[in-house]
Amino acid sequence: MIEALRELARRLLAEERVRVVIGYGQSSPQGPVHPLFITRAEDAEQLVWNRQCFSNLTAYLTRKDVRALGPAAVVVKGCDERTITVLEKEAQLERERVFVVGMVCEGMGDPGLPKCQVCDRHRPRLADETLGEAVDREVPALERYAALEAFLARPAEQRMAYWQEELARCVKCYACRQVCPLCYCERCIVDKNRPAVIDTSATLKGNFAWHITRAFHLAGRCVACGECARVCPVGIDLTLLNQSLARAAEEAYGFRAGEDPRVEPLVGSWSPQDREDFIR
Amino acid sequence: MTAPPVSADPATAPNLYLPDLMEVLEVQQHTADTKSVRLRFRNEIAAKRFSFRVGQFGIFSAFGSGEATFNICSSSTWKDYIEFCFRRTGMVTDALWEVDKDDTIGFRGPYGNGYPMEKWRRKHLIFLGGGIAMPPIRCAIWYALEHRDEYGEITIIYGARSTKDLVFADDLARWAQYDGVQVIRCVDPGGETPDWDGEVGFVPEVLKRADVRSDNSVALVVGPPIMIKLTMPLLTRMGLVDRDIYTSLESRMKCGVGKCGRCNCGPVYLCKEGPVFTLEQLKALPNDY
Amino acid sequence: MSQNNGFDPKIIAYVCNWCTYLGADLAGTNRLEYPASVRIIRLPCTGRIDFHLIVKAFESGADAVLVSGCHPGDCHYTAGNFHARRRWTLFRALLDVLGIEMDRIHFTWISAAEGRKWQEVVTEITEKTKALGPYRAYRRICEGGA
Amino acid sequence: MSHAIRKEALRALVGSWLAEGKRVAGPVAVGPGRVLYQPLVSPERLLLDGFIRTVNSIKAFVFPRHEELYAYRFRGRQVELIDAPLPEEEQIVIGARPCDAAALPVLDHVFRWGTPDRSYERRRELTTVVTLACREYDDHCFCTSLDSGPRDERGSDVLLVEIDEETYEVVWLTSKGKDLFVRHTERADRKGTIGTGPKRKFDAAALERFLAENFESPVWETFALRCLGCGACAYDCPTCHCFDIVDEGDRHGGMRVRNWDSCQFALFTLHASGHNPRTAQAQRIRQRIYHKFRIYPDKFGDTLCTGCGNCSRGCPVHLGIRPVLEAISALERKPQSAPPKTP
Amino acid sequence: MARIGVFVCWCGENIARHVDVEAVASGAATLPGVRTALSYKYMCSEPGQALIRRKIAEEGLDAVVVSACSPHMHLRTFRRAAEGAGVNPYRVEMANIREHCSWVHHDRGEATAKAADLVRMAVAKARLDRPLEPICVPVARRVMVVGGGVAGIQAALDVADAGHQVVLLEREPSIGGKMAGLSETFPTLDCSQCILTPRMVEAAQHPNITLHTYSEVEAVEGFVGNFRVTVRKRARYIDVDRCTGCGQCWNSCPSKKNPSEFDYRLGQRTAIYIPFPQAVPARPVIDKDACIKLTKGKCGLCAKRCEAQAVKFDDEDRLVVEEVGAVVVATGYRLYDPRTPAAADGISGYGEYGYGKYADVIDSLQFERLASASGPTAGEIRRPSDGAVPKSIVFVSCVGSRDPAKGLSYCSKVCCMYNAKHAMLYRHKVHDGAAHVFYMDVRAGGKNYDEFVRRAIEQDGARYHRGRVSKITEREGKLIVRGVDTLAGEAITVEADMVVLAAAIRPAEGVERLAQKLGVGYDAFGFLSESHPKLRPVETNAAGVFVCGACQGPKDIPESVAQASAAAAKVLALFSRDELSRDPEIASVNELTCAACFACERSCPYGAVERAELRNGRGEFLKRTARINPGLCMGCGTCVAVCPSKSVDLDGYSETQVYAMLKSLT
Repeated sequence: MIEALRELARRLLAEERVRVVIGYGQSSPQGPVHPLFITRAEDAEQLVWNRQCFSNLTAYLTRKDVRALGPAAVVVKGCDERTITVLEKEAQLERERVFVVGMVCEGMGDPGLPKCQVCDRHRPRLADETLGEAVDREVPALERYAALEAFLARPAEQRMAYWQEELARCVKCYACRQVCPLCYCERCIVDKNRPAVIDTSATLKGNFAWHITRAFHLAGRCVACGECARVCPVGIDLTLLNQSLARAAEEAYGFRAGEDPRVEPLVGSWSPQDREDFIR
Repeated sequence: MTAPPVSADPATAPNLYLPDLMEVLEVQQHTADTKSVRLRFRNEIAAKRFSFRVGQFGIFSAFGSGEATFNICSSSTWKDYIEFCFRRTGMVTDALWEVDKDDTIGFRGPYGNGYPMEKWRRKHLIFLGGGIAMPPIRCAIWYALEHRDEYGEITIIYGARSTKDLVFADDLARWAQYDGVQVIRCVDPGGETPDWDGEVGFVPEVLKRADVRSDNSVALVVGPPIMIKLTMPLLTRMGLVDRDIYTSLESRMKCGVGKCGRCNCGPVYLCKEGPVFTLEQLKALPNDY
Repeated sequence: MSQNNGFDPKIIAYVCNWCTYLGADLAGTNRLEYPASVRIIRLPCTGRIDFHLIVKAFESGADAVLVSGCHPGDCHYTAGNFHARRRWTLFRALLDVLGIEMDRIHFTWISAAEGRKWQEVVTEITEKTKALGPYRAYRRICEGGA
Repeated sequence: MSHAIRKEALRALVGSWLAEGKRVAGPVAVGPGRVLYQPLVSPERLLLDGFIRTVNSIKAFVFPRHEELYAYRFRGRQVELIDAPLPEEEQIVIGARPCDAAALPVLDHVFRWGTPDRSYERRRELTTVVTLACREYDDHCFCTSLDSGPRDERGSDVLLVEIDEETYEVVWLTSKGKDLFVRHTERADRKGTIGTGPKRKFDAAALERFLAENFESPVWETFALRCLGCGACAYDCPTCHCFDIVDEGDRHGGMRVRNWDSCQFALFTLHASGHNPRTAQAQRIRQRIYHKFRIYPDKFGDTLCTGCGNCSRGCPVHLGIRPVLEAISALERKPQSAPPKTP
Repeated sequence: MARIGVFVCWCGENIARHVDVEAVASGAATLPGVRTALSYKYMCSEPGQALIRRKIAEEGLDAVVVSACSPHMHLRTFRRAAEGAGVNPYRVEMANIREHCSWVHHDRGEATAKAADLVRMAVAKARLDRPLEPICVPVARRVMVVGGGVAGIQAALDVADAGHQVVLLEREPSIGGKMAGLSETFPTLDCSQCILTPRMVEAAQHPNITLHTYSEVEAVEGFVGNFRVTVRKRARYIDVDRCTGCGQCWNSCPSKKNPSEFDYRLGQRTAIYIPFPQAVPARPVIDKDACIKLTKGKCGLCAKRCEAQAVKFDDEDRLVVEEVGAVVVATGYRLYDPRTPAAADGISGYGEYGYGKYADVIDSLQFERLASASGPTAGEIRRPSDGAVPKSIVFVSCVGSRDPAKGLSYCSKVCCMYNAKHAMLYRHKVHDGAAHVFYMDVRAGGKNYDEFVRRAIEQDGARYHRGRVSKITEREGKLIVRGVDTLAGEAITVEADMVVLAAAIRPAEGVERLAQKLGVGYDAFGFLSESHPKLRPVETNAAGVFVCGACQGPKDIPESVAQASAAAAKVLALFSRDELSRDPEIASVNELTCAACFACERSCPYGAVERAELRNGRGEFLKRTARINPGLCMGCGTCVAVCPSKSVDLDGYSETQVYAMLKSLT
């Protein structure tokens, strides 16, 4: 599989179908795996593929300096590829300028990440070329949201207490934002100050406002790649927030972000039949 | 080895960031988006303690919105008030735009090195300014005019995008009244009006055209990066040496006292070792400002 | 729950200009009395009301928030309230997981003809909020510091 | 002969400090494999081994991420200023890593440069740092490459060095530190010993040479594509100290506060005019390296880095300083060769 | 610094009784930006307005806050007053301390405190009001009337006679609408076609009217004064310009057994046909599903017979764009379908009446055709099943109407009248026939209406039973109608040869889609919403779009015609202006920070967001951005809410203003 990947990268670069291949690299065999940008065919052997390839590389597709390189190929896992659909819907990339290399994935990490436990996209579906063989396991929605369910089982006061303790640790390093493939705004709303929408201070107030905003801006968009939580230096489990929205979208509108390129984005579309049991 | 003993006793040391409260004496609007404000210390003692060198800057507070850095554009010889000039570009300047006579704003400073007016004595002075960069020149001009006999001929070339963008137009007129002072106002091509009696063209061109005395001269050039870039070589060609060509750098600053790391540029912290540099020093700086 | 009678709740109401605002006007015209707890912020349409406004309301010390606009189909701008409805559905899920007290956030459709409903709604949420007491949890967040 | 303390005795001592109402902070596990310096509520939560390094640093205890500078009240058209109260509470940081403690004297330079920063000074006075010499290290550690090491004493008031499973040697370095421990240690005939720490990863001298010439160099581009431009490296760093000043308040008044900031953010240097001297991530990475390894040393004689490796450890894409410095010293070893084409 | 004047109104006792207006004023005087604050008995009175104007002059005010009644009441008044004194009208705010305060809070302390808050909020907002200028847009003096029924025809003729161009759109092959199919009309019993046909012809021949039959609205762009309506002209398979309407084609068409839409399936027509003899235009269409040539490829007789060679089997739908300044919607109604099960829209039927099951249970429009001289039975009342003359007919009122259980709660308004008419017509034609009418109430409001009903009962012997029909079954060719007579308080059963259901009136098929295209609101039943039920009955909330006839609610002919003329009058008023000024409180994009995700575009109800490119002075491409078309934006602000980077803002309700108002409450 890894050889196939390197071969494909070589080909794409040699045939000048793309100018850069965004993949995974590793400085030393036991060292951590990190994003890697291959611009010369002969460097393709630096690419790696193993259970440490956590990053969702599609985050780089919208970056100015990466775009400047020209057409790109990006290595994606089943969970990552959905962002491409969303980005396309939101006019952030021209699908034809991106060559999507899908990697069949048995799960990342050892033991696999929580998201991998309930993964139903071991094999990418939207890729231009997919490497590896595996079958998908349909995961019932309930199972996908088991962690959320468990959390929601706690009484509201406890949930509030939990977040007060967790968010108290947030230092506003914005790793969650920077790593998110769908946080592509040129000027993040938290940096807006005429008027200031969110306190920039890493206080509970500012942190609640920030994390509510970050999560809600992903409503109907988040594809649950889980990068925001993975990279949080102080270990705040942001996936709970994202999931609450994802589940609401699935429950209320049968919508899963990035799932179907033909479906219009959730926010910004509507139906007269939309539920409103909470509106008096 | 452990840390050296603390230099000052924090118990008695003043709070670096605590501003003085200033009373707004007067607000003057210059263009659609620039105003200058005249301030007086509300606290007598602070007023007496205070002194500054032209070219230094202050950090001004609109309480509730924050602080912003501006050059003190009045002359250090004017004792009972200071002035600063700002363009409306952000949250703080939005708030400053709202201030009116008798309102209160905060002031910290003076900060920075300022102009070596003593070193400039007995020299001809060339002031070149563009747009909103007039204030940092204005303070020096007034200083020089207040010590008229200590300085040689004075040439002032000030350019703005259009006639509507000239700040301190009234000062320009008054300066022209002084002996040995040449004031050349110019606007970018297209920025003139039918009744415009100044020059038309960019500052560097106008400088080329103008008859400016360049022997035994120092020049102060303040303006947008592009203008500085184009003007400096002309001055060199006119025979000025790098250490006689001065400029004042704009920078994003927060603390003003060399701590917040914001204004760091290569080896220097602009807030403490700047903002005034000679071309000589500028050439030594990395291109990071 | 205690009937904190000493406490008069601060309730921010974001209402649309064409239905609920006029509904409240009608309540006035008909002299329908209700508690003086609500402060209305008039916006053109519920479509304009974003989640930040709800957060901001709590940040500015609101004990409850009311969001109200035209009934589905009646929107002055045809679809603003449909857009809003979808966002609210999602936003409530987020607030719920955060443990925000959901009975401090109220959504209603009140038409220009429903002065009585406006009266009922305001009276009801005022009582409810009184019963709940001040929104201490969010105050704590705002004063929590770092 | 040396002073020693048994581990459970140490824990008990911590308990007694807490009982006295002292503010005590130390490493605490906040999640799987994630340890942070946190205020301690009970001695049991204190974590002394089983991890390489905390994610954050102890700088937060002398330079909080959010700090009131003073308050203001509106009085009609007048304003009343209320100076922020000076910190009063003594605090003890226990189980600090040497690379954390060593950062404090380095930070002193800038906070004392010219006019001293009052609250910083005060907190420094009130803080006693009890450091635990490192027995373990990982790929990210590079203290030894910066003439520091697993038992660097800089910035510590007390240094604990493990003698065996049960005991630490207690080396007090300041009277403050001695006072804390003097009546609680026992005599021991053995001294604590630890290894030499991580192998040198680059040559500081070579780095110096490189920085002298290469402000403009393709090497800065090398990692720019990968860098996401977040502030994790700066906020996890024991020496990064950039800050922002903002107002927070309502219509009656409010506070002027200072918050941590990072030179890695695109807007960090954005001027009011719209001009931004550092528009590219490469320039921002360069600035961080220069500030730490050239500007700061030139000004204050100390490198603004203790080799803790946190910037790499906490980096979403495992970047941070070390890979950059390694790349540089690789260049220096064979100066003529071009930097690696592929980032 | 803003220079704001605050003017607190007593409204006589209305406000002053419960609010300490003096306290409110003196409190306001201390607010930042306020230069003067005073109270007065009646601010809206001429002296009150004069006071405002004087203070503006004296204090050099640049913004005004009037603390009085609802802005819906007097904002215009005070804007005009302030403008008169040189203050930009969009820098005038109102604090509603009457409707929202003094009238609803009677505790003086509380009311005063709230009033003070409301004023503080208004001042905070006024400080940040930008001076705005109304947006001026030209008016295309050309109207499109959608729907060629009697209402549409009337509106079209009125506008056309006034000298303006009209585009008349009709979905069916001929104009005329429902009225063309009616027999006689109440209360005068004059022949429907006799009065309508001349108007149809007049419309068709009017030099100012362009007729699009067999056509529908495909898409609508633009805004009041400047609509671009794309019309889909369905394939007719006939070259209308060549066709002379001679009739050779339909007389020769072999496919004859197609149910006639015009006769509501009671009659038959050929595959190439005109819906009815007086159709306008008198040009046939080919039913492509019935035509043998189009289905099987054979035949083509009509083409052979057509001397004008007007038949073209390769015809296709065509899209034409009409540019108009206003649109009149007159799409009329359809009848409620009394069948079960429930339709998609949740409107269920009356299975127990056997409509669709028993051939002789028909609806009222079908009966109109039976009674019409041009109908399938040439005006003789014969029942569909066997063509026999029914000896007794039961007319059932309120089938669907006034029955929330079936999903329709409203009264269809015209049924009572036409039931009486039907009973009458039947008795006139079948003298020995028995006419039974089951009714809930008889609603005969209107000139000569009640008299008409009484005539039916008293002179023509219609038998009225007050009560609902519970069930209709069939036994030996007879319909057994079971019901109750609530007056007699007994169950009654009538043996009938035919049953006529007065099915409820519902808006025409697909009117919701049209409404969405036009940006017009509609109620739960699909009837279009007027701007104001009393004062703006033919206007809608979409500027430049007007409604008339049954699309707005059940109506009879005179009402529809009256409303049509009203709509025409509104159109003419609009056309009397060279340009329109529109409210400038609209959205705008900060193009530098816009991330070009176009969430705004997706959520804009008016398609006012455009995808644009930002270029520098030298025309070099900088970035993509969203841009608001000020002509289209109606200022709802939905874009502001969905913009993740808050790069869109809305004048008059800007982010800064809303936050400032919140802050003013801290």
